[in-house]
Amino acid sequence: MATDLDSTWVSVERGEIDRRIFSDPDIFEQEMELIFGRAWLFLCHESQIPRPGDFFEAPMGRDNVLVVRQRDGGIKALLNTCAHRGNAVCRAEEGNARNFMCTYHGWTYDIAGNLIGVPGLEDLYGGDLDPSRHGLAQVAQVDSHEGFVFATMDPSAPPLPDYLGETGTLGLNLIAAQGDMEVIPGIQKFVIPCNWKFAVDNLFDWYHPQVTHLSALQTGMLGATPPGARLMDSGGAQTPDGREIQLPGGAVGGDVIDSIVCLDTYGHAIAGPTAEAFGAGGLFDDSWRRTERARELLGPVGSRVAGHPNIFPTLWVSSTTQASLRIPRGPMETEIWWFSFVDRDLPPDQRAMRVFAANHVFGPAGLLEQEDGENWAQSTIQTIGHRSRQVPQLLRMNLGRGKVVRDGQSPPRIEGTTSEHAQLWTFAAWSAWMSGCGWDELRRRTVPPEVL
Amino acid sequence: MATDLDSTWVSVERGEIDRRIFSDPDIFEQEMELIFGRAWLFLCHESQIPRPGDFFEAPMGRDNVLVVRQRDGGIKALLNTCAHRGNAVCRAEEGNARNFMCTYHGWTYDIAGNLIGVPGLEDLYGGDLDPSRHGLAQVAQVDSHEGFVFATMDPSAPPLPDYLGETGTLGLNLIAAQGDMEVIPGIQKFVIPCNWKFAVDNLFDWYHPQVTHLSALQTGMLGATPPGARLMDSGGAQTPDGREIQLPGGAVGGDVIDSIVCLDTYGHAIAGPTAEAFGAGGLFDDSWRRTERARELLGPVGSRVAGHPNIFPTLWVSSTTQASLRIPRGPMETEIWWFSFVDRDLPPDQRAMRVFAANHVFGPAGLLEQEDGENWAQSTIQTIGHRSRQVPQLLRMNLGRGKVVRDGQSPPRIEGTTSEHAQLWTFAAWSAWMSGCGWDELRRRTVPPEVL
Amino acid sequence: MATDLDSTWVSVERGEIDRRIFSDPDIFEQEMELIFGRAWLFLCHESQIPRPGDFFEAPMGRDNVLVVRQRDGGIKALLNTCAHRGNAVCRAEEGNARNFMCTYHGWTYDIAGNLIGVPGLEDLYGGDLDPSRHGLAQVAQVDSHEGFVFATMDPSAPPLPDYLGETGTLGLNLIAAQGDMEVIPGIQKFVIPCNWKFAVDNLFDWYHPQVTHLSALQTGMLGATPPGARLMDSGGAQTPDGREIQLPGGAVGGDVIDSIVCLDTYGHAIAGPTAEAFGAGGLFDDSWRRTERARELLGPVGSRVAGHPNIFPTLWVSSTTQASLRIPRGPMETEIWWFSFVDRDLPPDQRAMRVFAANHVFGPAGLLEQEDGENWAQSTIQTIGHRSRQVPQLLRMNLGRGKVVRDGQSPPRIEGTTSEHAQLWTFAAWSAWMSGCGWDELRRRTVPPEVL
Amino acid sequence: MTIAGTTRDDADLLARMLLDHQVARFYYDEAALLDEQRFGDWVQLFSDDTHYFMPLRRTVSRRQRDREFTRPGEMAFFDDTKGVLEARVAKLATGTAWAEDPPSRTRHVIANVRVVDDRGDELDAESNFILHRTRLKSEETTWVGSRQDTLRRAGGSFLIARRHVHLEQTVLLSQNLSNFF
Amino acid sequence: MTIAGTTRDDADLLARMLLDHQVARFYYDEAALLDEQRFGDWVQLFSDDTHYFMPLRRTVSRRQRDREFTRPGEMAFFDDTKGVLEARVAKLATGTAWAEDPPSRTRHVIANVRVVDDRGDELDAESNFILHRTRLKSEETTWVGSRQDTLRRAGGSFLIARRHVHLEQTVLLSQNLSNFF
Amino acid sequence: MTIAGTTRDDADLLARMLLDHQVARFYYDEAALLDEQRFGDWVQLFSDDTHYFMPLRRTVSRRQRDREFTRPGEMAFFDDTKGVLEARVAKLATGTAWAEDPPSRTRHVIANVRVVDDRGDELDAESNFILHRTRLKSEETTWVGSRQDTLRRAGGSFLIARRHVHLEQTVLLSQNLSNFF
Ligand code: FES
Ligand code: FES
Ligand code: FES
Ligand SMILES: [Fe+3]
Ligand SMILES: [Fe+3]
Ligand SMILES: [Fe+3]
Repeated sequence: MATDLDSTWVSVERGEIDRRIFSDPDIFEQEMELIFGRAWLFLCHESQIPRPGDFFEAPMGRDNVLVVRQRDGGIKALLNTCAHRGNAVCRAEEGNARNFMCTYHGWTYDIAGNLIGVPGLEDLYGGDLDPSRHGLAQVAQVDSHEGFVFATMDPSAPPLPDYLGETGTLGLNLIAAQGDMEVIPGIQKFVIPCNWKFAVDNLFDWYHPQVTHLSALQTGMLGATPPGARLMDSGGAQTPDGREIQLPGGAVGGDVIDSIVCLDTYGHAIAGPTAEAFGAGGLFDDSWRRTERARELLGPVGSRVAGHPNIFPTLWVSSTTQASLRIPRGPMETEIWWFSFVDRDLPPDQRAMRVFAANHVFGPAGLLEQEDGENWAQSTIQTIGHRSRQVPQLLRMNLGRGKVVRDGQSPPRIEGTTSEHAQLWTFAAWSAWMSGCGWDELRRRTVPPEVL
Repeated sequence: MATDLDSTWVSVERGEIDRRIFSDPDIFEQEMELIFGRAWLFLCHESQIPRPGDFFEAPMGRDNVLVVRQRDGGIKALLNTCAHRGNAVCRAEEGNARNFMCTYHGWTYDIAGNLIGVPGLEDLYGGDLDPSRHGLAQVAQVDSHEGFVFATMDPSAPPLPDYLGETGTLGLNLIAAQGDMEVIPGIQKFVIPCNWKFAVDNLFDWYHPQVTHLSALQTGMLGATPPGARLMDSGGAQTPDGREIQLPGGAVGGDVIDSIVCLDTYGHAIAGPTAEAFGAGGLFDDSWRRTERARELLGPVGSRVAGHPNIFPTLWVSSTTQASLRIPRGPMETEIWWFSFVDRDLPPDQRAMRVFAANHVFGPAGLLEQEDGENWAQSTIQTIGHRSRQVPQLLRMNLGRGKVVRDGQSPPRIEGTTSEHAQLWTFAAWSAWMSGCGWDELRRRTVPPEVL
Repeated sequence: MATDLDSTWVSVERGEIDRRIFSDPDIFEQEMELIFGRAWLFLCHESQIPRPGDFFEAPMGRDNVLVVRQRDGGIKALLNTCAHRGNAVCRAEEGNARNFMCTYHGWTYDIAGNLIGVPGLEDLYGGDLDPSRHGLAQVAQVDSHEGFVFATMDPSAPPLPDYLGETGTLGLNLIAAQGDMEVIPGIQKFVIPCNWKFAVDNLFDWYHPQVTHLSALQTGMLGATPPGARLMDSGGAQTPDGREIQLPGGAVGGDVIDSIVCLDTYGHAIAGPTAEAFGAGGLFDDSWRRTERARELLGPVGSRVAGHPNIFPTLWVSSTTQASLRIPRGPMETEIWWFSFVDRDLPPDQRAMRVFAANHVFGPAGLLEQEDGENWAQSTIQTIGHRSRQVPQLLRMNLGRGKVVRDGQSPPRIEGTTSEHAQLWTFAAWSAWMSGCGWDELRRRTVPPEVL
Repeated sequence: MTIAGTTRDDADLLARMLLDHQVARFYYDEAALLDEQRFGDWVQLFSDDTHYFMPLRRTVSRRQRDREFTRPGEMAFFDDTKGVLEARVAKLATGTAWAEDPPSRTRHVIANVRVVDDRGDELDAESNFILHRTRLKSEETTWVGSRQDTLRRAGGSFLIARRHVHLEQTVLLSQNLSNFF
Repeated sequence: MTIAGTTRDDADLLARMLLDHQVARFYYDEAALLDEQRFGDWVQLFSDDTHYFMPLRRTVSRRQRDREFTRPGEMAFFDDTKGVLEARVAKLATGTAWAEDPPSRTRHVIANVRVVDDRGDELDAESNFILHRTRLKSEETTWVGSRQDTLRRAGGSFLIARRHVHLEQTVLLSQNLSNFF
Repeated sequence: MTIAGTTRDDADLLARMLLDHQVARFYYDEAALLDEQRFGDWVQLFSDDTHYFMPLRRTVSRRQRDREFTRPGEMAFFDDTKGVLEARVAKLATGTAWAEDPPSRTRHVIANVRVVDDRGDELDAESNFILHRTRLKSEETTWVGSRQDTLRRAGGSFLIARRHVHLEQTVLLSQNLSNFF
């Protein structure tokens, strides 16, 4: 099995990652083709483009895609580049368009991407240009699940439901199940000088908040600690001024928590505490978990999942009703986008509370996320040193102790406490994708093992 | 014939260009060697350096060249790099030099590039350094036509007159014929984040002003519309707010105009309206066309040409008495230089009008050119997307309908209305250059076909 | 012998260097591995980190190394990258640390680099992570000479004393011999857009001050001219405004001076005037040369050396009690660090004079160094031109006239007047390093010839 | 009274100038508190009912400029009460706010200070700013934008009763906003 | 009259300060019009006989500094009459000025405002500026320079009778100058 | 006396404003001398006993911020007496200061000018600056920082008796400091 999961870059057996993958420009170019040129990528949520002509520009690798609501209610994903000389046909990030007119020569496309206008079509082209052959290029496949719009550049990619599989579906449903969800206006966008894989790895990382976000936790703004939890051993850790580190406790503050990890084909995964372990109150409410709809959509195990799913490669679905894209801009540059969701039916005060939480937890000014970027940036920089990059990255927490349960009640899962299984799984799948193998083999190679 | 003109990158038959050539770094490196390392490149106009010691620094690929007026009235092109350790020997863009002293160790070169001073030549070098062998490196060939100074790094390049051929000569004469021309002091220099070939392609593009420059035309500052012209069909084009586009009319405003395209060896071309179609008045005066000198220099057909010549690769000679260099700085960065000409003998008021036109039409603050850079920059960016760059660029306007006339009255020409023949020809020649073939084959491969 | 010293890039026989080595990115990458991944590199001086836990961050190629004073008085060099995920464990340039806690997950390392803290070592890692195997990576070898701390990433590198050899040792002793030396607080750091080899070459260059630093010399702030010296011939050099250049005279102002050049294995060298020729007074005092300690440490010839040593590759030891690192940041970017030394036992007024000299001679605002960067930057830029870079760099001063004396009184040396022997030797050794040969062959190939 | 050779207009101008200057000086002193990292003193310049708001900005077509900024109740970078501001300050004081240790170096350049409305107890002031931040060895960030404040007169000085900060960037070219504007 | 404890010098100083402030405030209000894209109002701040001039700048040796800037009658980036300025404004208002749709975001930071000569009906003022422009997703341009203006007193305010703008750059590191200075 | 409708506070405010303005104007005039390259006039603004000091800056942990700046007697970028300043100016005037020929183009933007202490004969003033420099074709450098000055009253103006310049950068991202701050 190791033969399948191990690669030049990743050793699942030893729980080691070769640091070169975090800054090598050639590897980045391959990622653009082998991963971002093939995978289903999240574009936006349907609630962002309710009316015909509403559009939102989203990145697919280095391609810029216009997601447009059609008159028939459908959604199309069009490449933002004119069929004539390649100029962008739309320069706004979002809005409503009656059509897309290219500012270079005036070629005009309707919101379905059809070429409907060519100045001088008769007088200059003498009618021998066939507009029907020169519409805006369409992304190969577009589909959505519970309002989450995805697309892939690969015509041969499996349908979205197959791609998402049990784990991807559960991940999206963790937001969908909270009610009649819509995106709160305003997508936070900012840039971090790090490799995108550090930003992805981190979303599974329930080991870092207690330290990285210690100062935020100490402000007490992030909610109460569930009673009866046990604080983990500090293992001798000390702050820079030499005092033993004081973990504040709580699910993100150092308690030993019950955790569920789901692993699945194509590299999707979920990791984090159970709902009981995570607790509620403060900024976070979980009453929705006990609704009919939630139980139905999530199932007995799913409704207990309070961890963080990643839809491979780059969509983090946070159980705190936000979703984040980790957009690769270069080997050492990643753009972060935050989408924030709220149940349309919430009363104003509860809605306000959700917006408040969305604005103050994550994002560049969020109490939590302020600290994250620095770790990822420094971790990225240290991979360019000739000697430093020979030190493997370690993903060994509970390695070999994760028994994968397949009882039909959930996606393949590992129950236990905090681990690095999901990160390791993500990198294992990453090397399968980077092998350039076909879809069938990719699926086969990303079936979770019995034990991890 | 297609076998000769078609290449991996360019299909003349289909009128398609592969977008990769607009951002691929390796292709850019080859261009530096195969095109800018061999072609005759425009440096400056003799009127900029009238007195001995007057110099002007000009780029040749990534080399910096000092164009210097000699005591005997001749002109030399010297590489701006010291023979000792390579320091630049001159840091000013232009001026008058008594000599060029290197600020590192004081080696001094006269304005002909001879090494005339070496501190310690006796005491330190003990006389065994031979100054005559260490002058400034000279550009292989320098020559000028009607005051336009050109140079090539390739000793085996054909003489300038052969290189210019009929079309290049006509292009330069379109300015020379206007009188005793001199450069108005001040070269506008600015940078556009685009590939240089978009900037070159555009100079032939009489299809874009009606849309790109619509707002400028609407100000009415660019002169009147000749009577009796016919507006082209809008072909269904609509502005972004959904109204049918209103072309203002005029030679640059959407009229169907009589056009002349010249195609020639080495990739030179001219494209645009006839003088009659272009009209006169407003900022533009064409009385000079009816002078003895003009008829003589331009011939019966040439004196009817009001279009834009390009001296391959990068010198745009605008019939509005300006010339522009498109200087490649990187795959996605181009520096634009504007040289503006005026007839020394014009009365003050007419001279003032020329300066006014030169200052307000082109250049970064020009009413026209403000809009151009944006189109080229966006067109360039859209070529880096893995999927977008697979969409070919279309140059199909009147493709296959261009009968090349060879009646001895002009360079090989196509008469008709607006087309994309000249752009296509430029790219066809570009791929011949990029094949790295010798000069003879290059000439052979760039003989225009019977029909384009 | 030429067979050994000549290479694709360097011709010792002709005194020519291929300019490509000053900007080619591939060559820079090889330098990172073959030179900066193997050579002994200067990190800092022991006086900068007197107390246990004192640390100073220094670069080794692209690796960041923490030089830390240990409790037992020893010194360790630790890679500043966490064994877990690679985050930097210290973000300060210098200071005192009780330990190094990684801000990502709290792994804590003592000042010896041992992993002493892992949150959840029991509760999450279940005890199967062995901290003793995951300390901070240590640099392969660390050693110091007279307080100068060096390290190498290559375990097979010869011991520091062998590496330094006679010339390197003499170089360091030229500062050590001045008394009980300590570093004056404050390391000047700045960036120059040039290749690092121009900055190294220049330290041997006693031919440039008379011209490059003419304006500084004219202020008269740099001390008096020793009597009886003879000004070199101006060799016809003229300033840009056409007047014969007026060399101010003095050891750095154009006098023909007695000079000593030492050449040695691994590329170390020293070049410059004798103490008598250099003179004293003004900002510079050389009474220390006549002390018992100096004569002992330096020997009869060494105590006469007033020139500049370079410990290959990048440590300039200036006889004016400063040392400068030329740190490669990229093919065309170099970071300069200045360390300034003073004898602990100097009376306040003399100490103040030393600090004054250190602050006003070199450094970005120093009267001398202001002018240098410009020459190196321009020399670097001119190597990217396709034609310019074909002009070889000349290192011909006194080429072939340098008889290498081996009389046991000093390292192999050439006595004479100003020459370019040391620069040429540095580049010859550089190509031996770049051949990638083993240490024995490297030593053999860098034994100075009989004549240079 | 009149100042020698001055008119009533001059007196009005003088009064307006006094006010502009008083506000500008208030801003300069505020900037000094921030750049000296005296955050505890800084937060006391805000009224208890203050609203510190930095909306998101979007690149939209001229036709749809009304959608350029998000509004309160939508997403924002800052949407803070006095309490949240105090929490941010408290966070910086914990000694465990790693992103600010080593502390970033900031320099607030405050310009174009204009009182645009004076309602007696409160006044509205606008200003432009350049906030320059350096971190670690050579990380450099420059934020440019404007502030629309409501200042409340209090004891010869002002309390900031409302601050809306508009950044010029849409995509934020920096990894975090761990500083104040 | 004297202000308590002040002298005639103070009164002169006060008068000069009033003027400097009046001009500075005029510039801040002007900058606000530009940054709010109220170009129609902005152009009305210019006299009908105004001259709006931005020469080209060249890197020349110290010996030839007299050749650094081009002069009227030579090439320039801007060499505009009121009529040309109005045409530029009209162009922006057509709704088809694509380079400014989506509109670029500008922030004019005006500094070092100094009245250097007061001739009664007209005065000369100098100022430094930083014009920061962001466009689309993340295009950023910063222009730095100075302005030498002649201001004409008119109705308690000023008309700009002459504006010479000096940019610091020689090669312009931006694709166009579709904004005002 | 009181200004119509003003109070004693206003008079104090006015006095303080006059002083802030006088110092600001002094700095603007100083900046103009530098940007016009009138270095000989500029250096005369310093008292004979002046101390022009720019310490080195280090990235240190919050715990050790007392070690951020070097002190007089340690290393610095500038640690000059009047005599050294005059030597720097003389150097620039030699005509052989190659790094400044062609001359670099500088623009000093002086902001946040505050008089923080007035001792009668001398006063302490703080200001922020952005020094923008362009050289040759397209080399651009921006230095940001603050100045802590002691100004000595002299003949209706000031002499700079002490200037401490703090740059924000630790590693200097420019090849030299051949300009004045
Ligand atoms: S490029 Fe779009 S219409 Fe020509
Ligand atoms: S590099 Fe020109 S004289 Fe030495
Ligand atoms: S990366 Fe250092 S503790 Fe995890
Ligand atoms: Fe986090
Ligand atoms: Fe155009
Ligand atoms: Fe030097």
